[in-house]
Amino acid sequence: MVTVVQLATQVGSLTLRNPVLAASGTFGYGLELVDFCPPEALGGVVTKGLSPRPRAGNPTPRIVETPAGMINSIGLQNIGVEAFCTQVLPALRQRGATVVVNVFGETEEEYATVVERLEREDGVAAYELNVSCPNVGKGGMEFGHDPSSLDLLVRMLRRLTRRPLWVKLSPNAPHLLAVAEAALAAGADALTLVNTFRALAIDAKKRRPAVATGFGGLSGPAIKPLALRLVWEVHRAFPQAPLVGIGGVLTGEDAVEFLLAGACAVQVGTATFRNPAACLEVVQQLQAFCQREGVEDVRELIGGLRWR
Amino acid sequence: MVTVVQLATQVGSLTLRNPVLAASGTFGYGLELVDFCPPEALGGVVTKGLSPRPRAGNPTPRIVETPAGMINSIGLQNIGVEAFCTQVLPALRQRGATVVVNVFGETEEEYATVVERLEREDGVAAYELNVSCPNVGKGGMEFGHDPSSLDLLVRMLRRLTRRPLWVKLSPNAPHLLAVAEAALAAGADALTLVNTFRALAIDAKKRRPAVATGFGGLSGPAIKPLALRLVWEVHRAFPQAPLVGIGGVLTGEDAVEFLLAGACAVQVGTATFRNPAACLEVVQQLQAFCQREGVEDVRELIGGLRWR
Amino acid sequence: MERRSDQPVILASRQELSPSCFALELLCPGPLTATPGQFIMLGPTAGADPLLRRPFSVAGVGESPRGVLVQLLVKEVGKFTSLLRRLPIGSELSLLGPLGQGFRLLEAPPRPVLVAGGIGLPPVLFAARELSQRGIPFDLFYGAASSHELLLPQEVKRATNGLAVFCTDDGSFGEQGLVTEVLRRLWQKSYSRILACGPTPMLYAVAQLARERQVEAELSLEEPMACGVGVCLGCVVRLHDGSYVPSCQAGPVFLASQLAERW
Amino acid sequence: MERRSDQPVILASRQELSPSCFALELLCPGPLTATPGQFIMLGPTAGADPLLRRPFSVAGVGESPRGVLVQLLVKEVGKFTSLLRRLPIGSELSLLGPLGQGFRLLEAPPRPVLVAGGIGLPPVLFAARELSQRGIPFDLFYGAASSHELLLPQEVKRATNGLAVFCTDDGSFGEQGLVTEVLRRLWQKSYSRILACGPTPMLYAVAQLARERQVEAELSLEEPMACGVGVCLGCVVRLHDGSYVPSCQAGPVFLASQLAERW
Ligand SMILES: Cc1cc2nc3c(=O)[nH]c(=O)nc-3n(C[C@H](O)[C@H](O)[C@H](O)COP(=O)(O)OP(=O)(O)OC[C@H]3O[C@@H](n4cnc5c(N)ncnc54)[C@H](O)[C@@H]3O)c2cc1C
Ligand SMILES: Cc1cc2nc3c(=O)[nH]c(=O)nc-3n(C[C@H](O)[C@H](O)[C@H](O)COP(=O)(O)OP(=O)(O)OC[C@H]3O[C@@H](n4cnc5c(N)ncnc54)[C@H](O)[C@@H]3O)c2cc1C
Ligand SMILES: Cc1cc2nc3c(=O)[nH]c(=O)nc-3n(C[C@H](O)[C@H](O)[C@H](O)COP(=O)(O)O)c2cc1C
Ligand SMILES: Cc1cc2nc3c(=O)[nH]c(=O)nc-3n(C[C@H](O)[C@H](O)[C@H](O)COP(=O)(O)O)c2cc1C
Ligand code: FES
Ligand code: FES
Repeated sequence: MVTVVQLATQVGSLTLRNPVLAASGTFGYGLELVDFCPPEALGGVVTKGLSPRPRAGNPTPRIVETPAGMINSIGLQNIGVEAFCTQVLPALRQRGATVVVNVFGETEEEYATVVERLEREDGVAAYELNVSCPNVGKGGMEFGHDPSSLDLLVRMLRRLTRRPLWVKLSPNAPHLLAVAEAALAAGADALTLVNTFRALAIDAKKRRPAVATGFGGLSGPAIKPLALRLVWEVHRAFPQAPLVGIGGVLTGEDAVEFLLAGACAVQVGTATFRNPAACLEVVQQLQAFCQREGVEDVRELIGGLRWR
Repeated sequence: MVTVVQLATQVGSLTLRNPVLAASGTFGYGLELVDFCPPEALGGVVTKGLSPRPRAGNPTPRIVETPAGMINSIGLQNIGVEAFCTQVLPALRQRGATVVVNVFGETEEEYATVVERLEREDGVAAYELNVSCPNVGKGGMEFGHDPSSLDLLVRMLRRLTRRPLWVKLSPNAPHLLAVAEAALAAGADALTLVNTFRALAIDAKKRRPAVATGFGGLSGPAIKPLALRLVWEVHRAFPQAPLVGIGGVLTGEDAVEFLLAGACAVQVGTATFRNPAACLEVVQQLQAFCQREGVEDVRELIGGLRWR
Repeated sequence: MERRSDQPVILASRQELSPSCFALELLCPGPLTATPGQFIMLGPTAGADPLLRRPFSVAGVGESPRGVLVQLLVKEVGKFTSLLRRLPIGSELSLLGPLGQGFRLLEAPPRPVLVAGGIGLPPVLFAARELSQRGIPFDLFYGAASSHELLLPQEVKRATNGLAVFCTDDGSFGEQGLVTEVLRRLWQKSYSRILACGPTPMLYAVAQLARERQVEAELSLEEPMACGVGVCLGCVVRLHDGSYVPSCQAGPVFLASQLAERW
Repeated sequence: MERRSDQPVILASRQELSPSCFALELLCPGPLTATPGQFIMLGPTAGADPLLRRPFSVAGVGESPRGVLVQLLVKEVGKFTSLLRRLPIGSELSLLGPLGQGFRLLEAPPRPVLVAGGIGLPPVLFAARELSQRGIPFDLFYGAASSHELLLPQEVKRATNGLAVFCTDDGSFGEQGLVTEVLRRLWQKSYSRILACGPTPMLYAVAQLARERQVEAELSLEEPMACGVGVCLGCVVRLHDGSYVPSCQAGPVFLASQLAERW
């Protein structure tokens, strides 16, 4: 007898048809890979980070492979919120995709501008704030490293929207739990854990950093054990907080691990680069895992890690 | 014409015949792998961490492979300083190996006991302090996370020995630069960067952490870009400080990358597990790299990264 | 002692044995000897995935014109074993061995009984071949979940110079029941030592039976291993005095009397 | 347009061409078409090392009874290319393609000249075959460091319906000098467009020459790629308006007039 697996999950008040989302910056704006992975088949798609106006991004080279991972320094190149609203969102809406818009800015006002523009559109399920951005007002310290900046930012945006606000935390924050607490206290509906790890790869022959900006962000399977650790630590500290787990998910079993560590949903990033159907396959493998293991509702897994 | 490559390097006042050491905890006490990798052919061997008395270590399972890495939770099992002095050190001395003794304790006194015992022996080239240990006196906070505990510890040991003191830093410290500064100010001769990263792997079927203690330490190629970043950051902040780079070195080119980032020498850890001759091969590949690239003295590479 | 070495080897043959298991022959250009119960560490020659080699018991060692052939029996359980199952014949792998402490065949008292469970067969089969060759009489018990998970029944039979008893949990072949229960039922007074390899619960039951019958048992344990050569301390097992020893060096074959009750 | 797809393919043949280069044929069970200048992303079917697939230009596509054969010419420079060189024939790989925007052969004006440098040969060779088949006359310049790094000279000659000029930096075969210098020397007024692939400095020189002769150049660029399908923005090149576009989608073949001077 085959178990019928309930895949739907809940991130705070938002219901997702399954717990697998495509991660920001790895799935374009949601439509680029429809022939491999229709966005409406996923729990959701998180768009490339949007800013008030288009941005050209960083000089090249921007990427380099590292052992079981990669470093990127894209520099948040994007088409800007206006182009997204007019050229992309209508088609996503029509397909019935659950769209989470990733938002960033160099000032609080920039975040606000993006959110305000999107408030005029239907078909946005949630905002995800990328707070790994240098806060120009605070001497370039990242919003996500400083609980008080983050508090201000989230409170301000909270007033602008009733849609769910997810705050995507940087694993480079010296005190992640303090940052998480600040975001939750300021009204965040969920925390996305984690963004990329600050890292360095060197071209030994050229004696130069492998990406043009020097440091970049490490992603991929290499970081999975670090991301899982952080998700579990935040889950233990804030058991009621809805978490979205991310970092190195390649397979359905990886997704299960994040759910067990306390995430209500997971995002798949770098995996899409090696396989454009990765998100879809993670959904299928997650379902197969549940069937094999007799898990009838995927939500049973959430936080189910038996610690010691 | 083949370049003759000078491989000798200097870590502070200590001269090493080449820049490649076997890392603590991955090469036993120095003699276990003589048939694959004679310790005297290396820049040095760093012993398994020694405590005043033998320790049984953690329950099993203790290890698990992760993407391009592994998590361990050995729990500092070791034979104790006395057995090392009587049963191992004489043979290492006789072979002419450069021996760096890795030392740890749960109190300052335990560190002191180990160092005092070793002061009675010839053939110890340096001490490497593993400060990723819970400080029983300070409520279990690791020595290496707290600049003031570290300051006390290093000052105390500084009074006990004229041998070089290397302090091996934990990458999990929230403020690594502050910790590095404290160690240097207290009289450390060099900093070893880095120890393992706190991490979690989950057995999805059993819904349990993959190692018995829950969290463990991540090592191997996966962490190389993170370790390189930390070495470079510390080198930029303290350009005069002798650094020993470690984290995911598999090949001679990896070693070159750490030298470029500012390390005077590198250690090879997990690589030895997949290939017991790894350290020796890294020396050979390093030499071959220098020959190919016309580097006549390996010290030319140190800190040679052209940042942007 | 056999000299351990690290050498590139060639995947020379593969034979499917069951839905989950297969036999391999590895061609070693250099010398390689091994005694039953010893193991090798096998991995890809390049690449970091998997990062670490994997331990496999030697099931047999043979000669061929092109070099030594090492036989393995492998169960597909994860990353590397599934790679081994798909790898084209002729592929290169990297082999470190022989490693560890095998069965103490030379000091074996009059009449050993051999016990294998599931993929615990390889060292037991090797021991059977060796004992037969030395003319030491023994019986052999081999259990698996069901008939199609019983590996190489003909070869097991051929290698055994006494009774070869097959058992399946579901009774689809041979005796029905766990191999340790069948062994208990058919126990002979003459059995003076048990040599066993199999899943941990089976080995616990073997140790228990040995205590009851007051014979020594030699158990081949399976702990996760990183290095295979005694330097990582990842593979330790607990002895009865509470200390931990690396099973890759002190074992993988231990006397049950040395071990803690739950090692 | 050709439909891109992701399929497992079999390494069907390998031929050594030079100390550093070799040719491969990949057998695709499913359909695959490609136009000259398009590329594929190739990787292992399992494992995380390498994690990402690698881009390779299609050198040719043929039919065989068992499926489509894709020809690649590969230079061994690192992890995956050295794996490709050692992988046993019959191994499975994973192929995503065809990808990107190739040469604009149909809109090519009267007399193109083709230029290849080093391992930039594959798309140029493919373009040559295609142009010959369509009866469009062209000349071809192909340069390499030295005679033993000149790949497939016979095939290049056969594929060319006009002049085939070979050059080597050291003069060990054909004309001596950089291919762009030789092209400049032997430039024909009739040349109405350049189609080129090779190292970046060569392409800069080609773009310069095209500006001087007031013809358009189509340049096949090589940027590091993670995804090959336009979603990572890792492979961008700069256009003359300062904007960055993904070379895997807008390229890899660009009109020189679109590009920034130092893209
Ligand atoms: C001394 C010794 C001798 C061994 N001899 C043999 C042998 O002759 N034949 C053989 O097939 N295996 C043998 N093993 C076990 C073998 O080493 C493992 O099955 C192998 O390492 C699994 O590698 P993998 O990459 O396929 O699995 P991984 O991807 O590393 O692991 C996949 C999953 O399987 C689990 N797992 C690991 N080992 C086993 C196991 N033995 N059974 C079930 N699940 C497991 C892991 O915990 C994990 O959940 C031996 C082990 C030791 C220590
Ligand atoms: C559109 C496109 C088409 C291509 N077509 C071909 C082709 O037909 N044949 C072919 O052989 N290659 C081609 N390449 C280049 C090929 O993708 C790379 O050589 C390959 O990715 C290297 O992978 P690796 O794992 O062997 O090297 P890695 O281990 O990833 O890199 C090893 C070292 O080589 C350097 N490197 C990377 N690419 C090159 C290069 N092209 N030349 C010299 N050094 C390099 C890296 O920076 C690194 O230092 C193409 C690239 C692109 C973008
Ligand atoms: C090329 C690239 C671009 C990214 N762009 C963004 C972005 O625009 N906004 C954001 O919040 N995260 C961005 N990320 C981070 C990912 O969403 C994700 O947090 C990270 O890659 C870890 O997940 P993974 O290991 O599954 O890739 C980007 C990652 C990569 C690799
Ligand atoms: C199994 C194992 C045991 C270790 N034991 C010690 C130890 O006793 N003392 C110590 O300072 N570091 C210890 N380390 C850390 C290593 O010395 C090294 O810092 C770390 O593994 C990163 O290097 P690598 O990636 O080359 O392995 C151990 C690491 C491993 C994997
Ligand atoms: S496997 Fe490393 S000590 Fe046994
Ligand atoms: S390679 Fe990813 S956008 Fe081009």
